[in-house]
Formats: sequence, C-alpha cells, structure tokens
Amino acid sequence: MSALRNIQTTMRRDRVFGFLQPEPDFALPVDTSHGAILYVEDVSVRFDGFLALNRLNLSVNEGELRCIIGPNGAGKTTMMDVVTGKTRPDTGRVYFGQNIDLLALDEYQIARGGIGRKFQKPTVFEALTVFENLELSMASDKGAWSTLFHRLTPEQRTRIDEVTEIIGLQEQQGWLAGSLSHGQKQWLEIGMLLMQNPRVLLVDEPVAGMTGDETERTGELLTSLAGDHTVIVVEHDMAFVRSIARRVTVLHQGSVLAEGSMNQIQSDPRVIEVYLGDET
Amino acid sequence: MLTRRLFLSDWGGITVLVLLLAMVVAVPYANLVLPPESPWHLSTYWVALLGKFLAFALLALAIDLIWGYAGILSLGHGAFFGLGGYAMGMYLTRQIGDRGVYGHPELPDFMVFLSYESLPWFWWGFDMFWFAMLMVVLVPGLLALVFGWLAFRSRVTGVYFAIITQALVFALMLAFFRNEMGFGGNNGLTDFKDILGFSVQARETRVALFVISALTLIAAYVAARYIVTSRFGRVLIAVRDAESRTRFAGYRVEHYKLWLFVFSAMLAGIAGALYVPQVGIINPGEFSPLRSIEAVLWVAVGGRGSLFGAIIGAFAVNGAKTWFTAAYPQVWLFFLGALFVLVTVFLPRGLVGIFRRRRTEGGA
Amino acid sequence: MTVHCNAPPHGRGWHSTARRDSAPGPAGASAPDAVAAASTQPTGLRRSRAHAWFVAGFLLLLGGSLHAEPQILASQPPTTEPAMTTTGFTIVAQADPYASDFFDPSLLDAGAEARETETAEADDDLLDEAAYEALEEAAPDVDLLIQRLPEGNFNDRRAVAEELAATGDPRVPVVLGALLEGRLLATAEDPPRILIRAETGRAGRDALTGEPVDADLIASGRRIPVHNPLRNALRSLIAVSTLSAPDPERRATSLRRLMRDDVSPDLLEYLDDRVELEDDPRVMDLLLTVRALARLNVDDAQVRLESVELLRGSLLSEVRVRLEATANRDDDPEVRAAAREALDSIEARIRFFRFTENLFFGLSAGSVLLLAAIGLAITFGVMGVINMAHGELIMIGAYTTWFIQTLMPGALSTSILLAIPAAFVVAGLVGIAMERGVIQFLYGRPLETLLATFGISLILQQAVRTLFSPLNRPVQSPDWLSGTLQVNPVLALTWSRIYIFIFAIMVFVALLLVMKKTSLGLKVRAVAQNRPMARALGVRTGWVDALTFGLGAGIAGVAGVALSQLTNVGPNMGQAYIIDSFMVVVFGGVGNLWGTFVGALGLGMMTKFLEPHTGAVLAKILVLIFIILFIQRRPRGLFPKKGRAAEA
Amino acid sequence: MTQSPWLKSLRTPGVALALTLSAGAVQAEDPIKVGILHSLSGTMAISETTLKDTMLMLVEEQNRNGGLLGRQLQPVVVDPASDWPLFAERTRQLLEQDQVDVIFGVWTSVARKSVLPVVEELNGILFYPVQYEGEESSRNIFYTGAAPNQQAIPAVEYLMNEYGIERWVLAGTDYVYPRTTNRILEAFLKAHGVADEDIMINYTPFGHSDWQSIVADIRRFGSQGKPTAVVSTINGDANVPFYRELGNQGISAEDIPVIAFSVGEEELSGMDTRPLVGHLAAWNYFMSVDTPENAAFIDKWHDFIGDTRRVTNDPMEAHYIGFNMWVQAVEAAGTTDVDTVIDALKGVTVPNLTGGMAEMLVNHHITKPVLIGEIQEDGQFLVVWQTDDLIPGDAWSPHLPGSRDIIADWTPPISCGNFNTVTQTCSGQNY
Repeated sequence: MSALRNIQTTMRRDRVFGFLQPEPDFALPVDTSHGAILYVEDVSVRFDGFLALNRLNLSVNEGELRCIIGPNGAGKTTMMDVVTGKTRPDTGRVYFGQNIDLLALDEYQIARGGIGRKFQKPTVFEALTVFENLELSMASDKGAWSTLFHRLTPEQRTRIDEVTEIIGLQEQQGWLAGSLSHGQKQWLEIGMLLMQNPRVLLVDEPVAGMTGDETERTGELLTSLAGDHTVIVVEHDMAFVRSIARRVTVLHQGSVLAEGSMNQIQSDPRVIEVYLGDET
Repeated sequence: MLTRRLFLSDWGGITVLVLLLAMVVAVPYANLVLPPESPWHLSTYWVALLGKFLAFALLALAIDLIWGYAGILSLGHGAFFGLGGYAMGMYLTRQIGDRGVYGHPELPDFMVFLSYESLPWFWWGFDMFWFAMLMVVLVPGLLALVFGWLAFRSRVTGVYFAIITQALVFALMLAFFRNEMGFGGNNGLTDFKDILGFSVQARETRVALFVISALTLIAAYVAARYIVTSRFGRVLIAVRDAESRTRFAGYRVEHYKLWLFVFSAMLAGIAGALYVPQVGIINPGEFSPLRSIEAVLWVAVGGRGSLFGAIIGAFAVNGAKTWFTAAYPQVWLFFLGALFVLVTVFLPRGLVGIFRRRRTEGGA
Repeated sequence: MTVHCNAPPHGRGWHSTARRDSAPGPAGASAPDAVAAASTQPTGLRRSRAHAWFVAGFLLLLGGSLHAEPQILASQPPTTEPAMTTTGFTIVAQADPYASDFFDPSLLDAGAEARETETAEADDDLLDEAAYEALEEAAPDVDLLIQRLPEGNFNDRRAVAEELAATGDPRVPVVLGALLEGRLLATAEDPPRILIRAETGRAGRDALTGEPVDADLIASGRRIPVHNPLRNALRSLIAVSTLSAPDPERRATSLRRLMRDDVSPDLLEYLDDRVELEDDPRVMDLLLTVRALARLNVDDAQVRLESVELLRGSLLSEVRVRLEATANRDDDPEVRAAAREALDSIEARIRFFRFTENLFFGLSAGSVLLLAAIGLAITFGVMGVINMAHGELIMIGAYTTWFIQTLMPGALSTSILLAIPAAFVVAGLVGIAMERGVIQFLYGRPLETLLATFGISLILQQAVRTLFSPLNRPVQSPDWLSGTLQVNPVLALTWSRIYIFIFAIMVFVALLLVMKKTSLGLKVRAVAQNRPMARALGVRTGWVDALTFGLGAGIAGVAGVALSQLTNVGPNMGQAYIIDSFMVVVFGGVGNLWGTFVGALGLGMMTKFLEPHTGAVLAKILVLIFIILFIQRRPRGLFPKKGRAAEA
Repeated sequence: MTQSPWLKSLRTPGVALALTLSAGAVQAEDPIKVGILHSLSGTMAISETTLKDTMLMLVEEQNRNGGLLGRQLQPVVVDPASDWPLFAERTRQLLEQDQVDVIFGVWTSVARKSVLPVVEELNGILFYPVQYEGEESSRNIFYTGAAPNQQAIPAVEYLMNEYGIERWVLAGTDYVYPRTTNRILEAFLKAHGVADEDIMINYTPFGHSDWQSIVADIRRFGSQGKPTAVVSTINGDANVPFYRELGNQGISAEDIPVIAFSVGEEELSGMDTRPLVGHLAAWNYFMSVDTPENAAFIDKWHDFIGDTRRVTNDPMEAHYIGFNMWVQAVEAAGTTDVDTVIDALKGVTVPNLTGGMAEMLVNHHITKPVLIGEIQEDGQFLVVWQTDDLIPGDAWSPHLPGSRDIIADWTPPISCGNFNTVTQTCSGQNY
C-alpha cells in the first residue's frame, strides 16, 4: 500500500522533476486470482458542480464481455476516462486486477499495461496510412529512442497483415486513414486496439454509424475477442447489445442502477422507468 | 535502403539539396576565382548575404521540425538562436585577445570600461573553440530540456505554449540588455578579429563560412528527414493530429515532444553560431519576440510540414526583405504584414502547398 | 475658510496663545504640512473638495490600518484640535484623532481656497496700486536700478535684484514679482521703459510710475529672461516682503521659502509680530513652524527645547533636516536627545507611509495592466482568438485621443472625456473589420489567428507611421489629471494614477455587467461554450463574434485613452503592452474576467514590491519567470475553467 | 592555429583586389556618390529620418552650387531598418556594390559598433553625427557629434557653479552611452569632492514607462536639505513618462532641475512640453541660437522640407558641419580617394551654426561650443549658459581608469586610434 502511495506521489503530474525517477516501463503483472480484472470502487467525478460519476462501483471479470448502457450523461464515457487515466477522480479507487492501482499511472502506462480504448468518435491518425496506423499501435517498445531507430521485423509485418485482414481493410492498407469511410475508421480503430493486444478492451459505441451487416460483423468480432480478452462495450443500440451481451450494467446519474442479464435488466422496473421508458 | 526511405517522393527536398550543393560549388568560384570585372563575379556582399540566409534557413528548418511535425508552435526559437550566437560570439570575442582598444590581455573592451577586475566564470573556456562549439549546442539544448520538460510534463500545449515561449524569449532579451549580465548589454559582442586564426574579414574566410553553413544545412536537412521518416516521425504526426489517441496507444507523448524540442533547439543554436561570424555582431536584438515570430512566418510561407518548404520560405522572405528595405523602406512592413495575413488565410500550406498534391493535414 | 476670516478677535488670541505654550498635538503639527503641501500644489488645492469622498475613503483605510502600528500610536498623544472642528470634516477627524497625521482635513477647504486664489489676482492689482501710492517721493536711484534689470546676463540681473531688495522701496516686491513670473518687459529704446504685464489681459502698467499703459506698448516690450537660479533668488528676496501679503496663499508661499533658506535669527522679532497679526490658522501653524526653526539657532537651550517639542509632529523635510542637524550638532545634550527622539518618532511614521506609497504604486501599475489586458480577456479569453494586434488597438485609442485634442484645442477636459467613447467606437470598428476581414476564416485555428493578427499589427503600425509621421504625438493632460493629492509631505498620490485606477475599475465593472446582464453577454457566452448549439438556437454567431471582438477591441481603445495620459503616443506604443497583457490573461486564467482582474493587480503589486530591491529590469524578468513557472504548475491559470471541454 | 596553404595563397591577391576596388572608383568622371545610412523604418526611424532629409538637402544645395570637383553629387539612400546587423550589411552594400565615396549616417552606438569593422575592412569614410560615449577612434570614422567632455562634463560644471548643486542623481537608460557617461561623471564628481552618498545612479530599460517608484526615490533623495539635480541620459520614448511623473509628483525645475543629453527640439516636438518647462538640456546647438548662419540654415530646411513647423536640432548641425568638412577636404585634395581625403580632413575648419568655427582634430573628433538651454513652453530652448571658447572633443576620457593613458592621433608618427602613452603601444589596429 505504502509502496503504491510512493508511486502515486512520484507520478503526480505536477511533480516537476519527476523525470529524474527511472521510467517504470513494464507490462503490468496483473494478479487476477480472484477472477476480477477491473475494480471501480466508490469513484466520484465532479466537473464544476455537475456530478459526472457518483460513488460508482463496478467490477468486471477476466474474459468477460460486459455491456454498459445508460442514457446520455449517465457517466459512461467519464467512467472510461477514469479507467484509462484521462480523468482523475475526486474520490474512489480503480484497480487493475487486485494489485495495480490505475489511479497511480499515466495514460501511456495504463495502455502499455494492457488496457486498450476505442473512442466514441472514431479517432485514427488521418495523416498516416492504414498500415502506419496499425504499426504505431503495435505492442512493442514505444520509447522515444527505440522508435527513432526502429525497423519492422517480418513477424511484425505478418501480424499487421493479419489484423488488416481481420478488419477487412486489405486493399485500403496503403491509403491515408483520413480517406476511409466512417465505418472503416471504426474498424481501423478496433484493429489498432487489437494490435496493442490488451487484456481489457474498452469499446465506446463501436457500431455508431455502421450499416446492418457491418454491425453484425463487429458483434461477431467482439464476441470472438471475449474470452482471452476482457471486453467492455458502451453502446446505445439496444438491438446490438441484446445480440452480444451476456451481462449488462445500467448506469444512471453516475452510478450503477442495475446489473444482470439482458432479460433481468429489461424486466427491471427502475430501468424501464429511467431508460427503456424513454425508448418506447 | 536508407537513402530510398529518406528521399522517396521528396522531390522538393532533392531539388533544394541539389541547389544548395550547386551553391557550394558556384559561390566560391564566382567570388574568389572570377575577376571582379567579369559579369559572373559575385561580390563578398552577396556571399555574406547568402551565408546569412543559410543560417536563417537552418533556423526555419528547426522550427518546421517541431511546428510542422509535432504541432508545437514556439514563438521563442530566437532564444536558442541567440544563445547559440552568443556562445560563438563569446569565442570570437576571446579571440580578440589583447587587440581590443584597451589592449587588455584577457578582458573584452566592454568589461574594461565597466571596470571588471577579472573574467566572469561563465566566460571561462570560451577561448577554446571546441568548448565554444559544445556550448553552442549544449546551452540551447539544456534550456530547451528544462523548459520543454516543465511545459510538456504539465501538458502546456498550443496557444499557451506559444505564449510562454514568447515570455521566455522576452525575458532573455531584457536580461541580455542589462549590462550587469556581462554580455555587453545592448551593444552585444562585435568587432571580431579572427576565427581559428583566419581573419573573419578575409574573403576566403567568408566563403569558407558560407560553405560550412551550406553543408551544415544539408546535413541538418538529412538528419531531420531521417527523423520524420522514422517511426518516431510517424508518432509525431500521430501526436500532432490526435494527441490523446497516441497516449492511449501507449506512447509517452511528452517524451517525444521533449526530445524533438531539444533537437530543434540545438539546430537553432547552430544556426545562431553560423550567423554571428557572417554578420559580425550578436546583440540582444536577436531575442526580440518580433524576430522569433518572423522566423515562424518563413516556415508558414514556405509551407509547414515539409522540411524543404522551410528553407524555401527563409530564402523567399529574407530575399524580399533585403530587396524591399533597399528599394521601398516604407512598404516593407505593409508587405510583411500582408504576407502574414494572406499566407495564414489563403495559403495554409505555404508556397509548397501550391505544388504538392493535397494531403489532409489537421492540427495547428 | 471664511469662518476663520471673520472669527472673533479673542478667538484668534486664544488660538495663538494656545499654540505658543502648549505642545501641539499631531493636528497642529501637520497643519503646516498641509499648507506646505497646499502652497506647493495649488492645483491639488483647487481640486481637493471635489475629491473629498475619495480622500475620506483613503483616510479611513489608512486610519484603519494605522492602529496596527503600535509605535506610531505611542508617539501620538490623542488630542482634539480646535483647528480640526473648523475644517468641515469633523466626522472623520473625531472618528480618528490621528487622522491628521496622514491627511490634513483642511485640504478639503480647497474649494473655498480656490475661490480666494481666483480673486487673488484682483487683490494683487490692488496691492500693486498700494505699492505705488506708498511711494511718497521719487527715488531716482531705484528707478535707475530697475532700468538696469534688462542688461547683462542672469548673474548681473541677480545682482541688481539684490540691490533693489536692499533699498526697501515699496515697488520692489511688485517689480521683482513680475520679473519672477516673466511679466516684466523692457522696450527697445534707451534707457528702456520697464513695463509690467497684468496677470490677466493684455494691458499693463509702467514699472516705475505705476500708471497703466496700453496693450500695444506691452506687446512691443521684450520679456526680461529669467532662469531657475534667478527665480530661486527672487523668491527669497521677495519672501520677507510678501509675509504681509493680504492673500494667505502668498503668505504661506513666502513662509515655505523662508523655511527653505534657513531663517536668520535677526528675523525673529518680525516673525513674532507676524504671529500676533496672523489670523489664518493654517498660515499660523506654518508661521509657528518657521519661527521654531529660527529659534533652533538661539542661545537659550530652553527655547530650543520648546521648538524641538513643537516640531516633533511635523513631516516636512525641512524640519527633518534641521532636527537632524540639531540632533548632531546642538551643544546641549538634552536638546540633542529631544531632537533625536523627535526624529525617531517621525521616521517611524514615514516608514509606514513608504509602505502605503508602495501599495499605491502597485495598485496603479496593476490598474494599467488591467486596462491593457481586459480587452484581451474578451478576445482571447472568451473567443479564443490570439489577438497580437491588441496593442495596436490600444495605440489607435491613444491616437484618437490626440486627434480629438487637436480638433478642440483649449477644451482639454472635454476632449479627454469625448475621447473615451470615440476611442471605443474607432477601435471597436477596426476590431470588427479585423474580425470580418480575417479572423472569421480562422476560428478553431488559434495559432493561425496569432500569426494573422500579428501581421495586422505590423500593418497598423506602419499605417500610423505613414499617416502621421513616425514621431510621437503630444497628448496633453488637463489640470485635474496632473499634480498630486498631497496627503502629507511624505505621502503624495498623483491624480492621474488615482483616476486611472478608478477608471480601470469602472471599465471592469461595466464589462462584467455587459457579460453577465445583457443579452449580448448571454449570447457571447453561449457561442463561446457551444457554437453549433447556439447557432441551432438561432443565435447569429457570425454577428455575435463580430460584436464580441468589437467589444474587446473597443475596450483596448479606451485603455489607449488612459495610457495616453501616462506615456508616449507613438507607433510603437502598442508593442510595449502586448506581452504583459497576455501574461496577465494567461496568469489569471483564460475565459475568466475575475482572473484577469486579480492577475493584473497581483502582477502590478509584485513588480512594484520587487522593484525597490531588484531594480526595474530585474523585477520585470523575475515576474516573467514566475509566470512561466506558474503556468507549468497550473496550466490553466489562477481560475481555470474545468469540465470535459477544458480537458480535451 | 596553422592555416591551410591554399588559404594563404588566396589571401594576398584577395587583399590586393580589395584595394584596387576602392581605387578604381576614382578615375571615372561619373558622379561622386554620397552614401546615406539612416534607419527609415523601425524604432529609430523617429530620429534618423530627419537626418536623411538633412543630407539630401545639403547634397542638393551643393549640386546647385556646381557640385564638387566639377562633378555632381549623387546621394545613395539605404534603410538599415533599425536592425543592427543590417547596418553592417548595408554598409558593405554601399561600399562594395554602390562604391560610394563617403557615408553619412548611423545613430545608435550599437549600430556604429556593428558598422565599424566593415568601414575599416573596406576602407571607407563614415561621418557619425550623434553625441556618443567616446572611448573610440577609428581611422575611417569622423565623429561630428559631442564626446562626453563636450556635453556631460560642462553641463555638470554649470550646475555646480550656477545652481550650487551638491547631490546628484545620474539616471539613464541601460545601454553603453549612459553607462559610460555616468561612469565618467561619477569619477568627475568624486574628483570634485562629492561624497558617495550624494550620488544616486539608476538605470532603466528602453522605453521604461512606469516611473512612479524611481521618481519617488528621486524626490526623497532631493529632500535632504542639499540642492539636488538629475543628470538624465534617459533615451527616447522613456522621457515622456519620466517628465510627466516628475510634473505629477510636483517636482519643479526649481526644486530639482533635470539636465538631459538626449532631449532636443525634435524629441520635444513629440511631447506635451508643459511638464518639462524650466528643465535643462545640454547640446552644442539649439534652434533658438540667434546667428545669421543658423537663420539661413533654418530657412533652407523649411524650404526643403516644405513645413515651417519642422524644427532643427543638434545632430542636423553635426551633419551640416561634417558635410562641409568633407567637401572642403575633397576640394583641397582634388580627389575623392579615401586615403587622400582622410589625410586632408585633419585640421579642416568650417563655420558651425552657433557663430564659431569647428575644426577636425587629429583624433577625428571636432571642436564644439557647449550650450545649456532651459526648455520653454513652445518646445524651444532659452540659452542660459554657453562656454566662452570651443572645446576639443576627447576620444578617450581621462576620467576612466581604462582609458586614462590612451590617446588618439591619426598623424604620424603615432597614426593610431588608441595609443597607450605609457606602454607606447598602439593596440587593436594590428590586422
């Protein structure tokens, strides 16, 4: 615990001469002996006045495919920001496995440590080609010096080609990402996620703006990923959620409203009132 | 293989390099070998002028590297340019030795009449060329390292970064204006005698300096090319276009920015060092915010994000400046101002942008 | 004032006796200070009543803070002064018996004072008449002397003047007074006719005979030149003779003069007579001080001791100097000790006033920063436009001031007041033009706006150079904007600074109201927060942008009006402020007017409190470095905007 | 450092070539070229534009009177844009490209320092018209402005004698001219028995605008019973706020007179003069000086510039003197060849505008009268004092430890700008 405190203090952003500390550049040894890979405990986030997360509690098991739903402003994205280290919560704790305090780490460490994230609005590096996008995301030494003199190994090439195939952008591999269609960008970003081969994937609205069969393929992809990866999907599209979800968590006003199988959720009166109610 | 990577589809760059090499050959010939009456003779005035442009081009290159590829706009690169220049100036001043007007064996003239007893510690070692050259890169590099670390670590970006770099260069200007600083105050350092034993006045030395500047510029260009075509370079573009995405891809963005910033600062320092012996004076004027912003304009005019564009821009704008201030002094500022406006509004990608095939480039 | 003039004689008698043998309290002591201040600062006087409210506020502020200064309290036995109650400022005076230490209420009678000085000229002419009537028979030698005044150089003139003064001829004070004020003329013929031009009008009188002469003759006369040393000499020469002038103002002035060139003891009897006759309490206080100073030279140690006692409260520099001398050189140890002790008590108070002064300097420096930066807080803070031409908008405001002044010479005050709205409109229009012409194409590309506006700034500068020469433009300040509020001899606050401080606050409040209360402000904030949404709600965003930018620019123009009263009006003036302004806004926190307010005053204070220790340049550098480091720690300034928008 | 042989071999012809260049200009019967090197843009344009016009006026007049050596004069105007390195570049352009026979120009010290090596290298002639800090004498530069002993020292003496000043504030902008001048004055004052605590020295940055604290200090410093004066070497834009603050804080010229070395008619025309009235300035020329030469000069100026409100000032007179000296020297030498003219210039005597004669001394400085004027409401000066005879300019101040034994004498046998009379050596010139 005290060790963690130390890390926490040394990594504080306002620590000016932190760079004198050796950079803790490690693939995090995650301890998931109790099955759970992600704990969110009592997390609250407040943006001047407005309470985005209100004592949120959430726990996701390894290899699980978890869907998180909830009306706008329920705090879905904020939750992801907290987990990936973009937003520092005012209170609460976030653990990766039992042993790693994510609040003590920076984004890049969390990412290297095995938590990948896909944004709500697809963000790819538009001035780079599809190939380069995937190459950059690839799990490898990402220190400044090594990238300067980096050469691609054949294995890495084949890995990139595999992923390109998975996301079905073979013929676009040489294109600038900026010239892809919306759906293709979504796929590319998922592909970049795969290149990182993370333990946990946080996927924010993967099928927004996708055609029917694109949506279907995405669903298949995500389900296939679940198992050796843990997948957390935030989605509005109830049909999609129904099609893939095993376990669903409903957020409302920054805290968990209900959790369970899709059927339980749909039958839950509170959920119907605050959420499904709106839809019908 | 490497050369392929460096120059593939960089026709502009190749052209510029060829031109530079041509100058390296032609200028010495035209100045030293051809007799003055020959129509092709190039007077020393032009040699010095072109040499100055080369130094500016190097500065522009340094700015383009961070602005064009990492989206970091520094309005304070004059600081590094000036520091490099002062390091060189201090060396040249020490070379004067006892030939100063007061004939003091060690102290520069301005120290004699400000009645210094002995040489201040920060002047030690500058009588040695290698030490001075080391300082030319170290001092700007160090400043960039500390400043950059502070800034990038706390994610000071875009506009804020631009403004505090401006504050930095402004502070330096005020500081160097102070005579207590021991750098000659407003007068700066001047009346240099020789460099490495060659008289700085001699035409051969000037030509030599010109050649060295040109070669340095070429080397710097190749190095910069290497960086931007490496994976490092692609990370930079990623940072420029989608910084937080890059973070989530596991990159420590601030490190990339920092190292690039330091490298760029060092290039600027070298540019300053080449500039000083050719113009024969270094003074706090180099730190004036106007200078730094003007340098940014060179890059904007040439075309940001294409290294050779910066070189073209530097030559174009300074050429225009030389011509205007000689022909129509009053018009010059109007022209310069208009240039700023027009380029930013109508020509976001500069002269190069006209020729190059359209590429989607975001960022600032 | 008038109260005193027709006060009953016994009252007067009591008054003076009360003075003579009771050690006066602070009020008594500081009254001469006030007169001193007043007489050196006629404009300050003329203004004072109008500013009573401000002074009162300032006084209460000081009074409040003073109680924190024990040694000062100790040095001041509380006392109620008869003088106090006559001042028309009774409330405050009684509210704080030490009030008069830092502020003399009698200043507030300046209104009346002013009326007197206006009538004074009339009195003068009467006085002159009197002088010539007092002249029984012709004094040819004196006439010759007067006619020799034009000859030779300044030193010859001085010699003649001294001879004249020695004659004791009644005309001499009049003639020398005229010479002093440059109203003494000499005609070309030989021997020259010496003429006196009246203070008002173009007519005058003959200096020898006193009979009036016509304007043409006056016009033909050449002014007899005087320079500073001669002026000084003349003042001393006529000082004694004007001790009996009807106008208390003149009496005070001459007493000041006597105080300067230390009084010779042989003048003592005359001073004693004056004390008997003096009816103006403030002149009386001054008179007593002068006499006390004179008495420091007498042989009787007891008398010297008394004088020291009487002088202890005074802050006048002359008094301090003399006390210093006494403390060091007086042969009686008791007197020396008393003088030293008096000095220490004075010094203690002066230290406090130094601090107050610094505080004021800081505030006023801050208010200038505030004025310069506040327009930027709109364009940069609210709209995110990096307007590098901000400084040039300030310059435009200043030039507008100059232009209006040249349009209406003579009407200084009105021209300044007119300039405020005018500058707002002109600069505002330029701003709108900039926004429509260039900036609107650059939203969302802040760094491009930076470059473009920088270009505009260059164009504006050069435009000014070509339109009205590269030379600076002379902008004059009306009387009420120059001079000082002489709180007491050691604490003088310059009016221009005071006004600019108040003005800055007013502008700030006005802007605050516009942003918070008006529909424009609402729309501005709406657009700033969510452009597309605002547009969807039917806000004409383009129009709002233009107006907002215009507003920011206009305020910059108004700042220009204020700055034209402090510094150069020239093509380069803008550049002096641009960087500081940005520092203030960034330091205070972008998009937060209060941040700008606190930032400006804070930085102003910091600079001014550093300056005494580090010097001007280093202070500025340190402040810059401080800001740079501060931004590292708090990238969003003092009062950051939080929220997801800000995070991204 | 050993030089590579090819450089050695190249150097000698190089130098020879440079010499033939400057000589080559003389033969042809084309017009004589007069280079004018004054900033027409940037911050210094304020002061320098006027001098450019002055030169054009003088050249035009000379041409009207039949030119020089039967040849017309052709002015070559360039703009160094207040940019110090650019000054050096433009000088090179004038001497190498345009091959001018003489250059008139430069205002600031730093610009002169930047030009100096070029003029010496290319062996040109530069007439420098502005009062400066001294401590310099170049074979190729002629200093027609005042040296410190022709402005600062007499001014201080005047204040000592006429005003009986005992306490001194030396206030200046932080650059070389005020620094040097104040060091000289400090030494001078101490030599005259002024105690340390009676001297207050203060430096401010260029364009300093917030004078509150400093003026308050001056007020306190002046209220210690001893007569006090301010000797101001404050430069350009900083003056307006300075005098304003003085006026506002109620410091009159009678209490604490300020004597300035950089405030002249031109500067005053851009100020609200009221706060300055009664304060002093020391120059070698005032527009208000009442001599026929001056009257004629002012008329010429007004005709040329077409605006009777324009003023004349000291640097303009310096150019007037310098130009006439050069013309005389060229006529005497019968050629514009630089070396001949430089020799011919020594001892040349021409009338100045204040009724005296200015002589070019062997140290390339000239003799000048010193005038002290009180500022009047109309922005003119009332001359209150004037040296009885002309004062020769000192290149090296005897009051500075560094330059006490240095003299400048450009006549044989010394022929050196900084000759150390103790060591009998001439330093700095050996290249």
